[in-house]
This record gives sequence, structure tokens and C-alpha cells, in this order.
Amino acid sequence: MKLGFYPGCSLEGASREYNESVMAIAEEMGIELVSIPDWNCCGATAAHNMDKELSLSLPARNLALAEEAGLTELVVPCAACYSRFCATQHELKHDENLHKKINGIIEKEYKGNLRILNVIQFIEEFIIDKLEDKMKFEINKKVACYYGCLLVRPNKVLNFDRTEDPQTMDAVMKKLGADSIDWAFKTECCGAGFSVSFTETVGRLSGQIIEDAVHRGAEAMIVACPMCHSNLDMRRPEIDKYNKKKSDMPIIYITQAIGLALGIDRKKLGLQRHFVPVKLNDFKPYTKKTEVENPQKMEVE
Amino acid sequence: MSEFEPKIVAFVCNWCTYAGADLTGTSRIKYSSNVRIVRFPCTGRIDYMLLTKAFAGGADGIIVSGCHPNDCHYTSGNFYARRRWMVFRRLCDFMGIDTRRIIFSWVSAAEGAKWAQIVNSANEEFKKLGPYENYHKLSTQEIFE
Amino acid sequence: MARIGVFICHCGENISATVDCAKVAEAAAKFPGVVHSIDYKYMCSDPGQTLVGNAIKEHNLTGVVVSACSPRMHEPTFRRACAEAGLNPYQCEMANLREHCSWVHERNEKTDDKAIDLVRMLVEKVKRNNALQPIKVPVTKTALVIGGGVAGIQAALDIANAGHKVIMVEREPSIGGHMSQLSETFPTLDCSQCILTPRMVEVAQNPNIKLYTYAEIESVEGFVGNFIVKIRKKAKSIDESKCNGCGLCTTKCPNKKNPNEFELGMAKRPAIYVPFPQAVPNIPVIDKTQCTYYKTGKCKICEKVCQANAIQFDQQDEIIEVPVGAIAICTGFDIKKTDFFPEYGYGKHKDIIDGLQFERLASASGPTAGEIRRPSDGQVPKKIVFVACAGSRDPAKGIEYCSKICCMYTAKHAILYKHKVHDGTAYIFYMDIRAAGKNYDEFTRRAIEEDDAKYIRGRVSKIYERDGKLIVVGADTLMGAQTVEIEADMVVLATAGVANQGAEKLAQILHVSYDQHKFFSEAHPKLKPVETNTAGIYLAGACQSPKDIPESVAAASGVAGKISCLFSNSELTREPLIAVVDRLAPPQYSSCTGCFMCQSVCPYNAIEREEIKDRNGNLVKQLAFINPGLCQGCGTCVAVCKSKSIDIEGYTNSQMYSEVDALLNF
Amino acid sequence: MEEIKKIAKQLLSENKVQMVIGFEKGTANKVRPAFFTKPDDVEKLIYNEACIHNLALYLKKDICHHVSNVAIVANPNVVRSIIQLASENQVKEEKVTIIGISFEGKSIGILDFKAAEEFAKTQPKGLKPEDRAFIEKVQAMPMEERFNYWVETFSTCVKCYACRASCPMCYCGKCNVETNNPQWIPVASHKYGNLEWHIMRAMHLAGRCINCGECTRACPVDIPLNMLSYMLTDFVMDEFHAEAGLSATYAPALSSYTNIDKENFIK
Repeated sequence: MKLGFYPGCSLEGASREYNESVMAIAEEMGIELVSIPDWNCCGATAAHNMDKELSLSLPARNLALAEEAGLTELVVPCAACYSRFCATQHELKHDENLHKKINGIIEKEYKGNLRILNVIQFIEEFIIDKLEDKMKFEINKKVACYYGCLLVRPNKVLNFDRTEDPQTMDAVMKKLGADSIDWAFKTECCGAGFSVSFTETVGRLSGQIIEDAVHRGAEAMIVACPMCHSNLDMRRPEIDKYNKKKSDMPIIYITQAIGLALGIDRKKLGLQRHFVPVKLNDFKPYTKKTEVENPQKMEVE
Repeated sequence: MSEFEPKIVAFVCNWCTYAGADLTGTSRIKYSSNVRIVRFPCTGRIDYMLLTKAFAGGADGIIVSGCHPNDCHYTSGNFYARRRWMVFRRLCDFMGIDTRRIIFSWVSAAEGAKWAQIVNSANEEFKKLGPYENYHKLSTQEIFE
Repeated sequence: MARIGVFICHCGENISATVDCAKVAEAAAKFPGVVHSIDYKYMCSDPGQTLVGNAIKEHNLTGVVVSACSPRMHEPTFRRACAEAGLNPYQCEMANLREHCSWVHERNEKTDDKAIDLVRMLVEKVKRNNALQPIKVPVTKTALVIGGGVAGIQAALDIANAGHKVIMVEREPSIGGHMSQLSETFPTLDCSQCILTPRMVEVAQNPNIKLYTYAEIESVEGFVGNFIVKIRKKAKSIDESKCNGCGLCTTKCPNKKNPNEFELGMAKRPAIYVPFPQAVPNIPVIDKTQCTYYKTGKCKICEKVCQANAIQFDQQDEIIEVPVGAIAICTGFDIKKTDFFPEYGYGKHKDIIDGLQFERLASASGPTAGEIRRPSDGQVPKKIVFVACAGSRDPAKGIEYCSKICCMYTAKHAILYKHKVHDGTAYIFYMDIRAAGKNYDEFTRRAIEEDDAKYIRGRVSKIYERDGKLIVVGADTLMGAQTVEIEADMVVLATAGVANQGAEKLAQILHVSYDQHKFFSEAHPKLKPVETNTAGIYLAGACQSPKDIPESVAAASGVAGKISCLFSNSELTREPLIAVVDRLAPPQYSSCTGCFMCQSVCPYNAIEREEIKDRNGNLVKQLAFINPGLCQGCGTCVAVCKSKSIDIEGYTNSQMYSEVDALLNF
Repeated sequence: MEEIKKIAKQLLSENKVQMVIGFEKGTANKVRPAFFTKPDDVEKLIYNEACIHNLALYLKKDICHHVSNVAIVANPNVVRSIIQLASENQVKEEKVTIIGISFEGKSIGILDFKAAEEFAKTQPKGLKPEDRAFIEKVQAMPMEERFNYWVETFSTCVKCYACRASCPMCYCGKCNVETNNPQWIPVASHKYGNLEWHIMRAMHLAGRCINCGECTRACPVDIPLNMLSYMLTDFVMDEFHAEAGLSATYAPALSSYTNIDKENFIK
């Protein structure tokens, strides 16, 4: 199977392990992810604060390129890229004049028929059903699923999961045999906007998130966004300073968690690249249940 | 020759604009005497054929006025009227009937001053436009010229 | 031949100072059809009216134009004068020479011309007036009250005490409504049950009131004074005539673990139950969805213990048809449940409750016998947070309006809490304190000053649970919008008041309008607050918008007054200024072609489909028929009728046409 | 054509309908509407590019009065007319069988109302480029000239009422022009009477006209009077998003309203 793929800058740089783990599980499942040829920046950080047309044109060009390449689904693992792509699709769908104008700027015909999938939607649609056959281990750990802001907001644009207390990642982790805890900071701000400029603020905001998860006994935190990851992982010294105690809870991508369950080599999943060492091991070997459980579907708002 | 005085016919609803014009009277606010008010139960009752009839009869201008939206005594007559006027205006415009000479307004029972102001500004406007002869002439023409 | 009399009034100097009345009278005398034209100082005075009356007799007038003040002022006066002199009152019209002429123009020739024009216009109109008879509609002097809450109870008692029959229909097994669930009432803190229960008993005992509980409205036909209502009496599985209310069945029922609706799920009840001890009527019902017998075919313990033999498992729903003359809608409201709030955990935290649940906790007859104990573990909460405007005034949640009662009941809750938990602290997050009402502001001041409620002006963004506490995160906007975090033991949301479930369906059955929030719409927001657009159907209480008890009761008494007025005559007299569809001889029957565009524009549902059938009963034609009982005379149908088959009395096509004609072509 | 014949024949022979309205050969090279009541007569039925007349008209005529079930050969214009008539309570689904035909003349079988609505929605509608050009041309004239243009155009009208007689939407038993108390519209075919007749007709068709163009085709003096109702149809669609002839439960634009109708012209 072939799906479109937009890596974006993070997945080629600071969050290489995210890219590696996405690719690793896709390969395991026999899915080919095809990068958009000649892709460009999604405009997430600066453009949408500065220039509306630019902020729409950048994603629109990528989307148009994907359409030209004959793709119908586009997997966008980075939550920021995903947010920009969906926002662009939404805006252009609801404003014909703007749509025409942007098409003029990018000198391409963007039609707007592409389905944009975030990494969880990708997993739900193409991976989760095949897990049972390929799983080698159960992730028998207490985990806290952290969604952050961009994956679920704004609901009317993304139409994905519920804004407060989302559940989709928890459902995936439960499938992997994990005990995903009910906690209070699932969608709280991690401080990504100040990642470089005000690390103290990051320490405070991310600190509260780490503290609550640790307090409730989480052994690992599961994320699906490179920005969340880098804050919660790389800024751990600032976080520990704010919390006035050391924490060694690792932050892993949901794709890495799946990779671990599938028994993929840890290096292939890039687990060695994290600042907070991923010590998780002693997973319970998985045996396929004969009785098919009726997976309860979460009501999504 | 004295100044041109336009003939103005006003079609108004009983509950808002007619009562508003009553208030203009009780407040003793003066306005042009060129206007003649015809009273209807509701703007929803006002037939567009009466408007063409007024032009045919030689009116130089028409005022149509009723309750503000959501204030209609009968809850929705003015909403139907509003649509009818939109379509009628479009048709008049297309047929070259002077839509500047039909003034639509909402005047509530409390807007005595607004009524005076509507009439006076309409009067000025119609004075500027001069007598409306096109339509009137048609109706008075000999049948077989 | 028309013989019209014209009477020009000077109105003292009000008209004559600006308009040359003698000149107008002289001009009017020359109009075709005018046989008598005079001017007089005060037409509305006794001698003035006598002048009109005498002229009618002397000149055998067929129509009268009184040219004086606004018809909105004196039309009834002169129509009465004409009627006394033997002329049909609808043959009298007024030309408005005062408000529309003398008061607004200067004295000059142009003003005189206008006055003459106005008189000519009305003379032409009155020539075409039809002699009309007031419409008389018989009235069935029985009122239907839908809903047995405090509004319905008040309305029913007031109407019954005025000597009229009342039929009350209540959906639940007992009357009492939301008020019966309340603990104490603001601003006096008197016990809700204590003031309501006697009224409920009065309803049951009043010989003029017939009560149907556990019943719903199936259909409503007809019009003011003459409705036919079908009531579905749901099967209680109890023979009400035999049951003596001993309650043995409820105590012996083995199936006791069903959520108690009256206690909002905070207690259990048996499958055969009376909703609450003071219920009226005190007759149990069997909940068929829970009853072991209905589910498995075995049990019947209640039947065995009932000494009155009142249990009837095979009882069926019953449809009762009753004629009524007026209908009072008193169906009340509902509140949003805690699961409506994502930011407060979608209702997953047991200790976040709504205001009505708190009422039950505070009530001496409630599940905790009046002690404030939190639902999760029965502990007494030492820190309690009240969140006002939960959902209300929040366009993002689709509820833009203020729910009105929450400010007051939240203050009451804080006071009750403090009275019961002396060492506890109550925090209240609020947007504004809206305490407009008699002794209301004093009451909220009392909560703050005497009972030490901590009011924080700001909203709560999030509530989460941690180590058995609820962490309430909010902002204090009076302290520079800084974040406030309170570790509370319990949280009470003053959730928005919303329309009762089923309101929309009922509105459709009754053909009354409702707003976007499914609250019933009044006919006029200021001047007809208890009427609906459908004549004979009235509104009281919170089915119209959130209302507190005094307001609901006042509205209910208002409705009772309206209905008593309606019932004060055996016939209803209405102005005959209504629309009619023309009738022609067969085979046309009417120029109406039955396109029914009039039907869709009629705001009163007054237009019906009349079927013309031949001798063999075959349908020949469908025509519009305007129900004279319902038509209010707006005339919108007249203007949309393409074939001009509808005309409206008082403003007929020929009258309006000739008015315009008279102004311009003479 | 054979397919249409087959359907028509079958309907008649199975007595599902008592009459089929279609076309037969007329004099010279013309076609004319025909009313088949016997299966054998159907042999005479033809359908070709000359068959453009809006047959829906006959559903409201006397000929259909005593027939309980009628089948009608219906091109998209006829289909839309029938749906519009149904929305105005003028035809009943159980009494009309629609034999659908595309604009290209291809039979698409019997349509129930639901299928007819679906079919109508897929057909080309709205203004044709030449109509739009005409409307724009008139609109571009100065007001005085526009008025005179219409007065002169209508001056040739002889009030034969062929436009009315050919229009399926003009089904009133007594037309407003025949109302004489008051005499809303002068009956004489002078300029004034003609102008008011056409104003009234355009207003009556606003939001109801399905743009079949029958009125102009029927006009013996070639008045482009369909342009008035076309223009209003276009306006109604723009302003109220209402389009006639697409739904049997359609509320005509002028007997419905929304709270947000434009009122920038109201003071």
C-alpha cells in the first residue's frame, strides 16, 4: 500500500527518531510512505503570525504537489504541520475567492480533495487492526498519553477526537497492553512557543505536566508531536529545577511504543537518541487472544 | 411658476408606521404636506399592483413603511413583504421603472421623529428628481394614437 | 346608491387652527355620493355624536366619514355612535385630520388640499365598506393545563376557583414539578415542600379539577374556544380506583436497585414506586423497563401483597378525548447535566454535581436526610466550589442567554451549606451577580457578609481530580486575572436552564412557535407575555424562558386571568376584519386554485384545506378555507394570492384600490 | 423513441394509466401534442428534436380532468414543471406517471417523484449564456431607455394570452387580469395595459418559473417576455437560494422568508 507522507523539518532534524519509528512500523506493516516531491516548509512557526496569505500558500503548495503526485491520503506525523495543513484546507474550502487567490500565488491548482491524516489517524486506519497478528510484546507499563494542543484544537477545523480529555491515543496504548492512566494534563500547554527563548517558562509549564504524570505513577509518557517531545525530553533539567526533584520518566513517541510492541530493534526506533534514557524493558511476551474482545469505540465529540 | 411639489403616496401598516405618524402629530413635529397616508393592516397586505397603480395615477414618489423586523404585530408579515419588495424592486429596475421613487422604511410606533425625517428627505429627493411622467403618461395616453 | 355623510371636526382649535374646516366640509359636499357634509367644534362630544346619529336618521346615510383625530383613538367611539343610530358600525370610517394633517403642517392652502384629499380617500373607501357582523364563536368553558409544576398548579387552581372546569395533564406519576425537588427557596429560605404540598393537595381535592398524571398530549385540533384534545394516559399497571396508597407493594418489591429519578440518581427506588412521599396522587406506577415480571414473566409479588387488588399487569395506554376552550402550557424547564461540560470532565467525576442535585442533598427528605455529603464517599465536604453560569451566557456552548435563577440559588446554596457545615468554606465563581428582584440583592449580600461565601469574579477553565480532591482552576478577574486554584471536596455547577425535553414536539402538536432554544414564544415580548400566537393558547412559567418561582406563579395567575376573561362569556366576540376566500357557483366553487401559498405565509395557521366533494364523495377540488376563529386579519395571504381569491374585510382590494384612485385620479 | 413507445404501450395495456400525453406528427414537418388512450394508437407517438413543448401544461387542462391516471412524456423541463406543480398542490404523485427523457432525447424510464427530483437536480439549469447576455444588455441601458425599450417591445402585444395559455404555472382558474372589481389591469392591449400585464405576470412567476421558455415560443409577436421571469429566477436564486422545480416540498421564495434577507434598501 502506498500513502503520501510529509516529513516537515522536525522529522528531518531534531526529531529524527520520530521519522525513524514511523518508517519502521510502516515497513513492518508493509506500507510504503511516499514523501511529497519537492516539499517545502509548512509555515508553522513564523508564517501564520506574520502573513496570512503566506501561511496558507506554504501548505497549499505542498498539498497541491501531493495532489499532482496522485496521492489521496497524506500522513503528516508532526502535529504542527498537521494543524497548518488542516487549517489551510479548511480556510480554502470555505472561501472561494481566497482559494482562487492562493492558487494564483502558488501557481498550482490545489483542488482540496486530499485526506490529511495525523499519526494517530494513520495508526487507527492502517495499523491497529494488524497489530494483533504482529505484536510480540505487551507494553505492560503505566503510561500517560499526552496530546498537547495542536492535535485536537480547534475541533471545528480538525474534527478529531474531543478537545478536552481526548481518548484516541489511550485506546491505541490499551491495545498495546499498556495501562493508560486518567490524568489531568493531557492537553495542557507544554510551552513549545518558548522552547528556545524562555526556557524557564517551558520548565514551569512542562514541569506541571511531568509532575502530574509522575505523581499518578506513570512510567512513561506517550506523545505524538515533535515539539512536545523536545520540550518534555530535552528541557528536563529546567523541568526538574522547577519541580525541585529529579524525574527519569522517559518520553516516547506513540510510534516508538508500537515499534517496541512489534519487537523492532530499539536502535531502528531511534530510542537511543533521547535525552532522558528509555529504560523501559521486561515487556511481557504477547500471545494472541483466542477470544476476540469487542473493542469499545470511544464516543468522539 | 411656483416650486414643484411632488405628490407622495405612503403605504403604511396600522401598527407601527401609522401609529408612528400619529406620534409625529402628538409631538407636533412638522413635515411636508405633500404626503398622503394610506393605512393597511400590515405591510404583508400591501400589494405591489397598488404601487404601480399609484405611479399610473401620477404619484411622483411612494413611501412604503412598516414595523421593524421582529416587531410585526402579526409576527412575520413584514418579512414576507421585505422579500416581495426585493423582487419587485429588481423587476422595476430591470424594466426601467424609477426605483429611486419608491422609498422603503421601517418606522416603529415610537419613531415619530423618524417618520417626519423620512417624509422630508423623501420630499427633497422627489423634488430633485422632478415630476415622474413616464408611467403616468402611459396610462393617460389615447388608446389608439 | 351610496349616501355618505361627512363630519369635519375642529377638535377645539387643534384642527381648525391649521385646516379651514368649513372649506373642507364645503368641498366634501361636492364629492359624488356625499349627501351631507358639516363641520363642528367637537365631534366626539355628546352633542357631536348626536349630530352624527341624527344625520344618519335624517339623511338615511349608508356610510359615515368622521374627519377628526386618529382612528386609533376614536374609531370605536364613532362606530358605536353609528350603531346606536341604526347604521352598521363597519360603515363608519375616520379621516385623520389631526395627527396626520393639522398637527404636522403649517396653515396654508396646501394643508387644506391635503385635508380634502384625505376626506375624499375615506369617502371612496366607505362607499365600498361591507356591513359586517361581529364574529361569534362558542366557548367550551373548560381549560386544559399542560404540566403540573408550580405554574400549572397555580393556573389550575386560579381557573378552578373562578368557577371553571380544568383538566390537568402531567407527564410524571406525580404533580409538583421541579419545585417539589427543591430544599429551601430564595430569598426567604422557607421550605419548598412546606409551601408547595398543600397546593398539590388542593389540586387533587378541587372538584373543578380533573387530574391526569402519567399522561401526555397526543393531539390538539380546533381553535380558540373549541379545541379537541386527545390525551394519552400511559398505563400505570395500577387500577387507580382501587389503590388506597398503602405503599405495601413498594416496600415488598424485591427489585429495589433502580436509579431514583426524583433524587437525580443519588438514591435507588423499587420497580413499583411512588416518586416521593408527598406525591399527588399517592398512587404507585410500575416501571415496565425495570420490573422483573415484565422482563422475565415471573415475580408478581406486588400483586400478591396488594389487598385492594389494584395491580393490573395487562393495563393498556388509554386515549381520552376532551373538548376544551383554552390551553395553558406550563411544561417547565430542565437543566443541563454535568456531562455537558468537557472542561469539567464530561461528568466523569462523581463529586461534580449540578444545582438540582445539591437541592436534593440539602433537602431534609433527600438521600442524605439533609446532610451535605458528597456522592463519591459520603464525606462532608469542607471546601465546596460553586460555579455560576455553567453553560449560560456562553455562545461557544450555544447558550447565549442568562439562565436567570442561578445567581440566586447559588447564593442560597452557599448559605445552606454554611448553615449545615459550619467549618466549611464555600467559593463561588461568577460572571456578574444578577440579583434583581424584591429582597434578592439583600439575599446575596447576606451570603457574602453573614455566611462568608467567597465570591470570585471569574470563570473556571478546568476541574480535575487529584488524590481525592477536585482541583478547580479558574481566574480571578478582579485580581488582575490571576489564576486561582482551589482544592475542593465537591463542586456544584449552576448549569444552564434549558427547554424541557419534548417541548419541540409539544409545540408542533399545538402549532405554537418556539425560539431557537426550543423555549415557547410569547405573542409579544412586552404586551402579550403570556399569550402565544395561537388564540386561546397561553404560556406560564419556565417553558417560556428560565423563570424563578414568583415569576412563574405570577405568569400562571396572569394566564388564569386571561382564560377566565375568555370564559366570562358563552360566546367569543371578535372583530370581523378577517380574510375570506371567495365562493362561486359550481363548477368553479371558488376562484381559488388550491396552491396553498397562503397557507405557508399565515402566521396563525388559520388557513385550512377544504375539500369540495361531489355527490358520490369524489374529491372535486381543494380550496383554501380561512378559519374565522383563528384569523387575526393581517392580510398577508391577500397579497400572496395570485388569483386574488382572498380578500380581507376592512381592507378589501376594492377599498384599497379606490383609496389610491381617489388620491390621484379625480 | 421505441423505448418510449414500449413503455407507453405497456402502461396503457396494463391499464396503469388511461392516457399518455406525448407527441405525434403534425402538419408539414411539425409535431403536435397528442393524447393516446388506446395501446394501438401509441404507434403514432413520436419523439424528436422538434418535440420541445412543455407538455406539463396539459395536466392542468380539461382533457386530464376526468382521467384518473396520466402518463406524460417528460423532458427535463416537463419534469421540473411537474415537480413545481406538485409543490403547489396541483398534481398528485399517484395520478401522474413520468416517462423521463433527457434533453438529448434518450429515454430514462419511468420516474417516481423522488427519482424525478434527483433527475431534475442533475440537469443543466440557470441562465443560458445568451439569456444572460440579453439581460446584461438591457441592464446596461440608461433607465429611461430601458423603460422605453420595454414599453415599445410590449406595445406589439395583442393580449392574446398565448403566453399564459402555454405556461404550466399559469393554472389559475380566474386570472388576475380578468378580475374587474377592482380592474387591476386594463384589458385593452394599449401600452399601459400591456406593461402592467407583463409586470404582474413576471411577479407571479418570480421563484416559480422553471425557465422552459414556452411563453416566448408561443408569442405570436416574438416578445422576449421570458426574460423578465428568467431574470427574476436568477435573482431569487442569488438572494434566497431558492430554485423552483427541484423539490415537491419546495416553499416558493415569495411565500417564505429568512431573518437575514437583505434590507440594505430599507431606511
